[in-house]
Amino acid sequence: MQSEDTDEHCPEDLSADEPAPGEQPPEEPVLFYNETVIDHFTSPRNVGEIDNPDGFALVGDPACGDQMKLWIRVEGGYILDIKFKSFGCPGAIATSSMATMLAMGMHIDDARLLTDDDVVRALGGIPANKEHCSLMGVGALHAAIRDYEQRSSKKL
Amino acid sequence: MQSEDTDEHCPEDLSADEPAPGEQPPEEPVLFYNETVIDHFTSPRNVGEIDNPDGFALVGDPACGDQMKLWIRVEGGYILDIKFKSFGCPGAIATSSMATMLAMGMHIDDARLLTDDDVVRALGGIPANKEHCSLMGVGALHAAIRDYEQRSSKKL
Amino acid sequence: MSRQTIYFDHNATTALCPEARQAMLPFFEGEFGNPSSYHHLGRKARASLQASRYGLADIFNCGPGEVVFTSGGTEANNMALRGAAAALRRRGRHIIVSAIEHHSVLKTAEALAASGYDVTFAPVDDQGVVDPQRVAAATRPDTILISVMSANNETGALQPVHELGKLSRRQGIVFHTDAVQAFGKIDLGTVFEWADLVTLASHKIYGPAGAGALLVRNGTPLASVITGGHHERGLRGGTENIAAIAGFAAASLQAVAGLDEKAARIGSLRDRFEARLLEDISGICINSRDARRVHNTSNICFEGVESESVLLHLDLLGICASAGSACTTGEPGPSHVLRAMGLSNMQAQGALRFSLGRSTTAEEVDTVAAALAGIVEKLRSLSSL
Amino acid sequence: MSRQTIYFDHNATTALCPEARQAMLPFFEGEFGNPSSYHHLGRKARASLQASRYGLADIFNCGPGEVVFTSGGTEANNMALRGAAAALRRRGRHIIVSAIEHHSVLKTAEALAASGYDVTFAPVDDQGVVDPQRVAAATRPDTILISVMSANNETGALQPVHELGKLSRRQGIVFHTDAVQAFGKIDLGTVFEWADLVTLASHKIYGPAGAGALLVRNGTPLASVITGGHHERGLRGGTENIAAIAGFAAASLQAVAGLDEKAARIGSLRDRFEARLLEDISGICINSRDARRVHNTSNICFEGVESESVLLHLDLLGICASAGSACTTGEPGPSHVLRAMGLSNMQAQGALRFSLGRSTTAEEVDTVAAALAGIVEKLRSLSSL
Ligand SMILES: Cc1ncc(COP(=O)(O)O)c(C=O)c1O
Ligand SMILES: Cc1ncc(COP(=O)(O)O)c(C=O)c1O
Repeated sequence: MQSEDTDEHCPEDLSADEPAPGEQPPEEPVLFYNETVIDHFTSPRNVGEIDNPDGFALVGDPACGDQMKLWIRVEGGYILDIKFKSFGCPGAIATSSMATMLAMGMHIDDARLLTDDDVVRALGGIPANKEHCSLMGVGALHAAIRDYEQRSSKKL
Repeated sequence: MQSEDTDEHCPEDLSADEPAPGEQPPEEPVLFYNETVIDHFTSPRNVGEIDNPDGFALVGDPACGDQMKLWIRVEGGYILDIKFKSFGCPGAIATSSMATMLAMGMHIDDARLLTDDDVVRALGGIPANKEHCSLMGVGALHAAIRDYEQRSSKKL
Repeated sequence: MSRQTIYFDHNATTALCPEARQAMLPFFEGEFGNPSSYHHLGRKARASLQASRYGLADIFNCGPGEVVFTSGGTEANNMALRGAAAALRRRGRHIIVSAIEHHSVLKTAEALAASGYDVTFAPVDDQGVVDPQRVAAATRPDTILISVMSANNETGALQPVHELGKLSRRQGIVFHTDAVQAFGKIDLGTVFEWADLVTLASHKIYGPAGAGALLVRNGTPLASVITGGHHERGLRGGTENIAAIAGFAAASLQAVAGLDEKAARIGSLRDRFEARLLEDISGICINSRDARRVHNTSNICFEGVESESVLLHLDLLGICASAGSACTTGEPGPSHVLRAMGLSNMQAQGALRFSLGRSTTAEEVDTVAAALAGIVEKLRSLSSL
Repeated sequence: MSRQTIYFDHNATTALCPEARQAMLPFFEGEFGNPSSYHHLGRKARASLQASRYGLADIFNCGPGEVVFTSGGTEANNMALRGAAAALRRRGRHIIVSAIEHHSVLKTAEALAASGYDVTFAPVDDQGVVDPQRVAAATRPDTILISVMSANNETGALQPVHELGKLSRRQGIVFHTDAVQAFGKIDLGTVFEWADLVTLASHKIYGPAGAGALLVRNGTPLASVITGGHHERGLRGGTENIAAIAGFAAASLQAVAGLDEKAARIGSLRDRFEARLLEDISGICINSRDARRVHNTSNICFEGVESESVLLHLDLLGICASAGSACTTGEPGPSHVLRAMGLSNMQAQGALRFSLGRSTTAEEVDTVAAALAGIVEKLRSLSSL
């Protein structure tokens, strides 16, 4: 059943965000987010600002949804401190919190390799339609590292 | 909201066969037909045929619904016997039965004046969408009287 | 019910089975959430809806997203015909439906015809069965949709839907089947091997009224006909009736459990019923007798009597049956199904449908057969024919 | 429910009232007949259906035949727009709907626009109220239908429907109002004095899901959009969901009983709620505050916080509320209603709807207000804005 017509509403992705047939639906109604996500949402880690940071990034647009600011302090290539603030949905807050936790203490060469998947995995997964939120934490981290590198190269 | 369009489905008769607002709907679900109708349906009066009748009529078309045969014996202008047979719905059977009961013993001049309404009234009413059935009993009676008159005039 | 009721009208609707009732009751107490709501009551409702969807998907071996819940069979049939027609209107405007479809398909096809589609009504033979050759011959390059029911509601005759479905698929035509009367009577576990759209109704399978489904095979072009929020993946707007849907899912499980056994038991009662009638009453004819039929349905013409008169006599004895389909109560005139089979108006007018069910006993069968013999004799004795 | 639930989401759906539950239960036991069936079970179902119809007719001072039962509000809105548009298409193709309609009206209007109708979306002022002058100015000789809701589901703002209805009637234009959120909150006893088509939904007035109605004033041109048997006078095919309809009728009676009293009680709780919030939380704004509103709805923007984060915190405390309408859970992006009122995306994103109901207590109001103060403070403290 293929078609070139533009007026065909063709719900080919009908089962996109649902498990395959045969998989059991959850017995008990679950929270939209899992417990780890809820924990990072209600008690986000590394919230705050860093005065005179070595790197800083502002990502997102509050008018479109979420916004995040991220500060890092780097010494000898290691992220010795990292802080964030976020205006956004629970997914954005939790992934930002988890991203800072993962990056804390890392060498920036390793931190650069952190991906959205790492954050999502560390959180034990987030709902499919919330995955775009996970982009923010890692995106801000990478941007802050780039900012740090620019500042460093300027200092040289 | 008037219109000349032919494609307008205009349910102007929306409440046609329902009582006016304010009237109470029946408390208990009722039979489609009332008890008198049911009685005439289950025990129809004057069923049968008359040999050598003075008048006879066959009305209706079984292919379209109902058919009825009616025989009368007339003496001195009075209907001394009347019998019918009917293929049809409960409404047709009951109204035919009641029509023969009303006509029995009547002078044909009076019987000619019997109307569908008389039959329906005598039955205590029949459902609106069954009213066309009531036409049959009185129609057959009138036709049988006409038949009697034609035969009499030929005899003269 | 004042007297002992004998219910031989299971094709019209069925009693709620205990499993379905049990599944519904929580929603009438605390669990009243809207599945679209964010909070825990909403999630609970969403979880129930999902469980129902998976239940259906499991039965039909399809993806949960291929189950689109509706308010019933009529809506699902409208969705199938109107939705596919709208989605495919640029590709073509020709639609084929059988002449013996339920009114929810027939009238919808007529409405489409009035709005610019070209509709062919495929005939049936004297057993009430569609001839696939005739359908094949009627297809054209602009044929976009063929709709033929799996089992007829009046006669129980099974239709050659596998063949028609495969024929349609070969030609790239969407195939819809109204399986309302087939579900729970024949195995539909592989229905997507031949059909693209499948209509189901809950209240015919011992589930509650108010739920049904259109199974939509992935990739089938379908426009939404009840537009609104993003419910049912945008195909059917409206707050979901989760109570009825949960009851429907529970009833569906029961409908397919031990199907063969139930079919054999009810089928033998139906055969006993017909044998008794043939023995005791002259001038009767069993419609679709030579066709493959679902196990519970007997459609019988009684010569020389009018069906409403029989029905009323039966009703006075507490016996529930129907003349043609239940939906035709409001519609005068003989059954379009029997007429399509070539019966005369007068024959069709003497036809009655007896549809047996889970609760039917041999005793009931004998009672109804004996009652019918008496009633027919009585009516014939006063008949003018 | 594991914890004490506080339900401030009555505009999404409501708990079943005892009267509605009581009215439904018999149908889940013996009384399962199909109203179209001839026999006594069918008649019993028909009588119940008729009693429900008369019940509604009595409330709206209309004829019983003017009450057309549907599966819910969305279907009734589709029936109104699609049905009137189809019936009147030869007279004209122009339709006016307000920009703040529920999606079941808006998306349907968009579908009509895609199929050849011309749709004007009437704007609202900063209080979320339609300006009748703007609507009057938008009418044309070929305008066939105007649809404006009685009360908005998100803000509670009442719309000038009397005026718009009378304007429409003077010009021979069919006027439809979606009264889903108005029924049980304002008096609609004389609705046919100004409207031709009126949408109602059972599950918003403490009735069951699965029932709704379109009130169709006699003589209003309307094509059937769910075709089938002769149910609902040919306007809506499908075996009637008599259980849900009986529950709907029972709930409707409760909805209008002591209306003023209930409105006063719930209204004063709503006012207390808003006063508490204004006192305890800075940077908030009550949407449609200067409009006439239904008594139970508060729509509030919290500056600098994102609504889902507030909702989740509330949910973790067992408090049920919503962001925009429940139906928008599946739909990302800020509320079309608040955007139409001129709020920025960011403002709209911080909006929450609290809808109170019969069960609401002053204690609950205080609990939710206090919870909100804490949540907003917490979220603002980690905000990057
Ligand atoms: C104003 C309004 N109209 C229509 C609807 C749709 O009603 P239903 O959910 O019964 O389809 C709703 C509720 O969702 C509503 O609030
Ligand atoms: C074959 C068939 N299709 C469709 C329907 C309609 O289903 P519903 O009454 O649920 O609308 C029925 C029953 O009335 C039926 O027998």
